[in-house]
Amino acid sequence: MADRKLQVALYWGAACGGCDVAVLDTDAFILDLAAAADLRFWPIAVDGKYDDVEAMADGELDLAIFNGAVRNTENQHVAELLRRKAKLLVAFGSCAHLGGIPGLANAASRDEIFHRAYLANPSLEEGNVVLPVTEKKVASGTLEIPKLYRRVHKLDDVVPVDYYVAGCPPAPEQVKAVLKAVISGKLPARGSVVGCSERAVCDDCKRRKEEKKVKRFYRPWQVLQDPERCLLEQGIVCAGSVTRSGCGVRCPNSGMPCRGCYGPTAGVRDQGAKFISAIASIVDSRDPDEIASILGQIPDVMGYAYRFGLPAATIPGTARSL
Amino acid sequence: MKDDCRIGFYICNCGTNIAKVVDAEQVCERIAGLPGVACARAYKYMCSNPGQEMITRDIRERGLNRVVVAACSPRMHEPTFRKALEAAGLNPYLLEMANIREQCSWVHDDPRAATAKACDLAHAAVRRVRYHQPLEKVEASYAPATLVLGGGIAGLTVAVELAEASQPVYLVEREGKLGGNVGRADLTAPYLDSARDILAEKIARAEASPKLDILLRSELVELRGFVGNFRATVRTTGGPTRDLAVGAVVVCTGYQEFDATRIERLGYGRFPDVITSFELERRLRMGRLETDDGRIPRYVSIVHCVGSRNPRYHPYCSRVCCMTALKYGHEIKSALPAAMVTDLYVDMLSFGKGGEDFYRRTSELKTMFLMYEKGDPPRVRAAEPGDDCGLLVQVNERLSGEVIDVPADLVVLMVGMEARADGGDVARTVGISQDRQGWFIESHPKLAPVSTATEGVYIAGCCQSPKDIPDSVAQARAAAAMVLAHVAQGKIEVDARFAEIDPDRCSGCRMCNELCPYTAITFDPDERRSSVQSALCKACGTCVAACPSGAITARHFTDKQIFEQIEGVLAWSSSRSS
Amino acid sequence: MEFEPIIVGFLCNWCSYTGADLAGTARIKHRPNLRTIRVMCSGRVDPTFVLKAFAAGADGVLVCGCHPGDCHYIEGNYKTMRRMELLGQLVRAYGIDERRVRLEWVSASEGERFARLVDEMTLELRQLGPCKLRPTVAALANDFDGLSRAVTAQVAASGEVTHG
Amino acid sequence: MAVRANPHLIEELEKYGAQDVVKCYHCGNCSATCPFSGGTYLFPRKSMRYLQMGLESRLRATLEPWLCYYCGECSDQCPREAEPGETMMSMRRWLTSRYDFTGISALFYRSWRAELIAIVVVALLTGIGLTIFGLTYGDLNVYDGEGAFLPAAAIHRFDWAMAIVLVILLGINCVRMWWFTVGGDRGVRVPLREYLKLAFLVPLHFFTQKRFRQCNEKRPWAVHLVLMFSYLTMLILIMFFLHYLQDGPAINWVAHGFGYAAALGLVGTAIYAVHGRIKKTETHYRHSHETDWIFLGLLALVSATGIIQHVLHRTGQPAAANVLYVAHMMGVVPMLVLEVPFSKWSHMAYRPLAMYLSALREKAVAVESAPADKRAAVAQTA
Repeated sequence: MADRKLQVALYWGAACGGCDVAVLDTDAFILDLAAAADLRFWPIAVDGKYDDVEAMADGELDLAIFNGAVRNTENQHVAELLRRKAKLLVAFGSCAHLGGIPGLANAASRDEIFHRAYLANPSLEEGNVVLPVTEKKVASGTLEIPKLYRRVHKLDDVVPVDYYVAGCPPAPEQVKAVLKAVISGKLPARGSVVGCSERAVCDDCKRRKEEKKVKRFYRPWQVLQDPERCLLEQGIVCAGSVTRSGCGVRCPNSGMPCRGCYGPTAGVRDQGAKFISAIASIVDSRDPDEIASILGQIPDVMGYAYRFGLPAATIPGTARSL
Repeated sequence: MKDDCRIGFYICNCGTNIAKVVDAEQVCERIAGLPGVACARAYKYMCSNPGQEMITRDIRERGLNRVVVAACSPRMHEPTFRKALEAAGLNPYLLEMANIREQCSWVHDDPRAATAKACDLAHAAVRRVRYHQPLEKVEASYAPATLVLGGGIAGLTVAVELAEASQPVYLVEREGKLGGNVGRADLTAPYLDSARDILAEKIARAEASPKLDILLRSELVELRGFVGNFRATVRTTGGPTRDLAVGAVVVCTGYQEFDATRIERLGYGRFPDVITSFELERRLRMGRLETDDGRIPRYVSIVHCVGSRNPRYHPYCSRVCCMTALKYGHEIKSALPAAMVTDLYVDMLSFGKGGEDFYRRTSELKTMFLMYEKGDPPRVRAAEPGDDCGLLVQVNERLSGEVIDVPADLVVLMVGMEARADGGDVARTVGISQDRQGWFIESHPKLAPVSTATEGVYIAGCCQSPKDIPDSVAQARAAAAMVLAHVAQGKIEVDARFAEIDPDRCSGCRMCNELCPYTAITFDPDERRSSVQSALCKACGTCVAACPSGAITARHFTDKQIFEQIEGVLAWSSSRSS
Repeated sequence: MEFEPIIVGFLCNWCSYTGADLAGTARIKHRPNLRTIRVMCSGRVDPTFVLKAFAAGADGVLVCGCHPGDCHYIEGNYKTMRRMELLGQLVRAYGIDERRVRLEWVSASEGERFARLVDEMTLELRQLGPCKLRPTVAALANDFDGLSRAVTAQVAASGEVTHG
Repeated sequence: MAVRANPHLIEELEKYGAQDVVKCYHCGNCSATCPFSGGTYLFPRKSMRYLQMGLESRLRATLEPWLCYYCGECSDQCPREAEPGETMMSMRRWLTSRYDFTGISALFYRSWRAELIAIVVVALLTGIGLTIFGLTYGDLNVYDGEGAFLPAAAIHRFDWAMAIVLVILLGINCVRMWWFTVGGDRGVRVPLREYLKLAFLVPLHFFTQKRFRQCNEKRPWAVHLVLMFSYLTMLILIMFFLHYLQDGPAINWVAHGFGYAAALGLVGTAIYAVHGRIKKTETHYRHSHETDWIFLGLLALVSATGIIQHVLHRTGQPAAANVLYVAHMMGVVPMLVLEVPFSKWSHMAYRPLAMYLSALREKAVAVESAPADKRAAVAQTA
């Protein structure tokens, strides 16, 4: 391995670009990476075409890092392509791992999304309605754009994935740890979430934990928080307990509740359902009406429960989207 | 799925109980085709000896390592079939039952639908059993001392029985003297023995017993530990706070009387001559049966079911009031032969030994019995000038439909029993449950009437539900016998079903800590991990459902086992199965 | 043939399962649409179980526990009450009719009530029809054009469409 | 409006012969077995209940005891041996004392001594009066015709005077009975038309006792009918044809035939009843109130003296016949003056009247409870 540079490809599917920035956020390490690896394909940073990848031999790449969810035919095509060409495929970041923020689109139907984007968008100029079509014949032939799926998928819905890197985006230290592991060849068990704890954020959170009994829920800005005490115990809806640790407790340490981007711990099948079970358990009331009114203080339960992982949920989208 | 599973499937015909509706052969055929099923058989009575032997033989000869029996409710025969597995040397927890009798053949008529349902339930059981694990029971020692809460007739009986069997007993009584509510009564129905005599004998025995430690003016403030190994903290007013090591706790905290002022129309508190049964008992004990202003009453009216059998207050029957009221008929008539007694009742419940005879004897004293409608208690008002009585009790008589004014100089309210207002504190302290009326709940209403959901904690007397002295004493002696049986063994087995926390997965979030009703979960602040004390755990699984890290496993009710069951019941029947 | 819904029931061992058994011993006939899963306490019912049942094709889920205040485990059912409340909000967000998820209290003596409950829920689900959740891991649907036609037709009615 | 309970009511009824009322626990076996119980009149259970509840005013307003003929089925069937039949009997006595405005009835029923003294006093007064009258205006040795000791015409006038007094007394009591049961009850409105239409019930029941015949046991009815007709025959003979019996020597065989038959009936039924009450042969003979014995004693005395004086007269011993005649009258007068308005014999008026009043009540109740549309229809046709 030492005589041959690592052959690496990076790709973004349905993503915001934050994951690519996270790679760049490794500062000087990126230079080490460049020294150790040939970046054969990285649309955000390196010029290249799909044809170049297709031209590679199967398994020619040592590592393909895929960030973003699978939303359309193009995403799927590239996912399958990289799977074929790479020895290791890594689902990088919440979108590839669990569906991520784009996955919240599964709360709505494709028709609704389409209507919103092209017909009811407040930024549309009146009378100027432009609708995309997937194919258009022009003089030089037929033009195509990728087809949008009914719903958003996580990467392993489409192709087998070797490793997962959690986070939105993954913490730079974690990115380094993953790349170092690949470079050094010291790889954990296949299918694992790399560079993370097996426990929840609470394990690493330094806030004081006492009795969990909640009579009222707050948005972070509605209450003066005790910086030393568990946010949830103060009624601030924090997903730290249902979220795998590894981020360095970035949000709670800065006074914001955890939002769950690292996904559930290994023992939990459904992060959102667990969120519901845990949060509801600590409501301090026995009266049905009071319970309803306390729990009614949590806006958009689905958004809280599955902010980063609706496509990974037991039911991966609403009845409208499925 | 586990590849090494060899499952034996047995479906019981239960004579024709199951087979007349469920096509057992068809179920057998379909189950036989499932992966991991090594044999599938139908038999007429699986619970019979040949049925059990069939399982035992198959385990030995065919090397089965899992068993599914589709038969009656597991509440019926799970122990039977577990024994069959044990007989063949297989861990009893490798059994799963499908309830196709009580919840299928007995409640459905359509053979097609019932067979489909039986298939689904059996399928679920087969899928579940693949993930069963052999579980071992846990053993613990049993401390000989017993803590008895309450020094009424029940508590005294438990304490005396145990102490006279040479076992140490701590009898904790909140008041300054023993006797409880029985100590407030004059005579007892139906044999008219003196309550004082009954108590005096018990108290003398208690005080004479060297093994019995009577703690008056004392209360239990904390109970830690588990069956056989409790630590009880008892605080005595003006005395020391003691830490006692006890193996069992018997709760005999009794009842409180219904507050008659709550039923305004009865006039209690408004008319001095409207008194409660306990106030009458007091007058009878003092031998002064007279009205508030010292007159001899010519008419005495007794109102039954005050607070009892009334949907607005307590829906249940307090069980002793009818007999006590009849007793008053005797006592009043013998003290004042000229007085006329009227009983205003809802139903005359004179059950039990001697009860009906006592009713007959009272009615022969020319007691007037008027029946009123449940929920429509009589109305008491002052008599009009010229009446030969002080009060008038207006009753809607149910048998005749008449509205009747009954003359009265003294109105006696048979106040019902209710759970003590602070019963919830006791329940929380010792870890037992209360029903909607606040009575403590027994393990099984018929088969385990003095045990509770917390092993090692027993209930006796009126804290469980209203009862008379014989029943309280019988329950108390039953509780004493239960305790002695365990003390004799010196050790106990704790059920293998309990929750476990994987310390490698626990995040120390403390979400579960407050959820456990038995305080079986403790948090180690240094390790920042929670753990379950298995002997205390009752396996309800509430913490398992809540654990956000997925670190708690419910032994024998794991997530995986239940997921398999969910998929199993739906795999064949769901309209959209994949 | 009439639609026969499948209901997955989670019944607590001490009250509701015993109540269901009582319906059996008393031979109180009811609809055969329920598939029961026994749990020790309704407090064991993880919301995941309910979602899992829908994902696996159930048309309804019935969770039964002891009456509030009557729990064999003192207060397990209160936790169920809270979880089912919040789960109800999620289920609504999923677009699943709330009537498909029911939390009911059935005591060990309420065999009659249990039977009535099963019949009632079965009839209600019959009227609602099958639960419209597609299998979770369905083939990736690819009917962009169909969608395009639908929306195009809608816009065509307004008469101002340009194709970019 | 609430009804006042009288807790002493059972004790009071016991003075009228009620026994074991407290044993009743309202199972209703008595009402089930009674052939008369039904419709709006459910007894003896309801009356037993009124009694146990001390509802004096309700009990006073009830007609039900009069609808009972004491066949004894209820007492036989009672699982508590509460003797409802005897209680009904005692209620009839009590009701009689309520209807009686003089209070004499209550006195007699509660004290047999008082009744006996009254009888003796009336008997003595009668004896003395008739002896003085006879000795003053006639001759002890003459029985009939001119100078007779007790001439038929005089006795006749005496009888009529007595009858008028009795009718007035009984009439007042009957009016009181009507007022207690129908007239004074505001819940019951009986149209005058019905009063007229149903008036035939009084003579019908009086003469036929047809309701009594509906009892399962027919013998008591037959015995009672014989007694009643014997008595009636005798009454008619005495009131209208006394001289046929008394005058001689020619014998009017028609009158005598009736007379002998009636005498036979009276003696026979008296012997039957005395035997029954001594041996307790039938349920209704099981319990005997003092007034029952007094009544039977008088009946036996009157029958015996009547027959003997007639025999003496016909065998030509006028003096002895006259002495026995006085003795006979000493029985007859108290029997009529005291028994008819104040004691047992008053039921000959109350029973048929009760049939009439109960029928009236039933009519009134039927109007009350008829459906509204039907009532409207009735109004329209009217």
